[in-house]
Amino acid sequence: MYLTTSPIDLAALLREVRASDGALCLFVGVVRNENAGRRTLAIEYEAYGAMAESEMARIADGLSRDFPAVRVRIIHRTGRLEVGEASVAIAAVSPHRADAFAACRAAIDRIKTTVPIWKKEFHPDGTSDWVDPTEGRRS
Amino acid sequence: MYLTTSPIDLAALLREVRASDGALCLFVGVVRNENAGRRTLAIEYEAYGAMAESEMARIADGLSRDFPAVRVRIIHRTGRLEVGEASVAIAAVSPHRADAFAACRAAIDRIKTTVPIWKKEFHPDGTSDWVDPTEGRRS
Amino acid sequence: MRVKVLYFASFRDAAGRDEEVRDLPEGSDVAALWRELAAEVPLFARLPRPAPAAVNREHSPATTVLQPGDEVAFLPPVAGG
Amino acid sequence: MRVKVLYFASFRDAAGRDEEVRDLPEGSDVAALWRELAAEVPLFARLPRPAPAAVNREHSPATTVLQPGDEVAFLPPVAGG
Repeated sequence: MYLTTSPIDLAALLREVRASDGALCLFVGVVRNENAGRRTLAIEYEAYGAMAESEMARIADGLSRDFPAVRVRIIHRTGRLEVGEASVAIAAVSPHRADAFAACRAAIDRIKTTVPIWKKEFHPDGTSDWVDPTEGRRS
Repeated sequence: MYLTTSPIDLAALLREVRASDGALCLFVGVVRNENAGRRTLAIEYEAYGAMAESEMARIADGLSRDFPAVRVRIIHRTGRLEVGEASVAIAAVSPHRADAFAACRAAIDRIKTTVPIWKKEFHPDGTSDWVDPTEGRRS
Repeated sequence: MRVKVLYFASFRDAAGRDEEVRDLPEGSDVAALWRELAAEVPLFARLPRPAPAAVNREHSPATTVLQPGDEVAFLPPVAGG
Repeated sequence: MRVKVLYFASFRDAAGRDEEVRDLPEGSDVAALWRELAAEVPLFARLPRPAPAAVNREHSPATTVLQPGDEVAFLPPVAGG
């Protein structure tokens, strides 16, 4: 399971380390208070659940092939998140740091490209809109 | 203060995120059970304390210049650590992920190059030795 | 044949529905379904090119021929992470 | 003039001491101190080149001229992280 509607348990991800691991790289995506010059109060993440699960499983499989020494855990939250809350977390553990960093970075890049998840930003003026990263509104 | 003799509080590093941050990259170096083909029971880290502090402050200053949007926290532990314990942790928080990753990676690379810290590995057969990364015994 | 069509995020808002079952001629492909929907949903008609499609929860090209019972979704630009 | 010399890790083991105060001729540089120590500590003599030095807790080249009261350390290969 890669999707959750509950707050992401980052401490649990830190416990992914095995005795043979010398490096942990943890990436956390966080709801921030601004995007493309507009204030954000909260973000609602919506997923095409079944497909998002299978796409993240596919990404995890691909990472296992590309980085055989690395074990990767991915969790993405859905629903309404306030500023400062974690939307996605990726833990990559490995004997050495170089591939822990590379696998973690590859994971978030691939997630942002192929996983069917969308987000709606809520602004202080009461308006809201769906974020379209292809319009340069990247977060 | 960059050095500590106490277990590193990783949860505290996760709280470094500000409302304007969209990305946290946390790197944790962990004592692993093997190095260069020999089993490791524990590692003792020794620092030239005052100089290690000033070198890590210098690294932090350099990162602030190289990655102005990123805030970096560095903690390195000294003393005897068992397998699985964190020896070093770096949290890089930033509005965007690219420079959070880059600053975090640069931090650990620079720490390993210039900070006067040494480590002695203890093996199951009762022997111990100082690790010399220049001999290819990299961890 | 009947296929299930799902709508998400801005496409759901634009279509005014989150899912429906549609009757299509046998042998219809994803592109044909998109043309039908674009005739109903102004936002779709305005897009410079058809939205990426998923058939049975897999990214699928517009030339994919649909089968009875398929689950089809056109995907707005994804924004996970 | 008197300078303080610190020894760490494998260098401390090899020298059999962790610090000492040494008397050096005025104007001695880091290289001169290294030569003195290499005459006492077999490990130092065996190294292919002088170890990197820190003077007053800053990485410093071998040509650095020492001042009275300086704190000098030769650094084994660092292994932090």
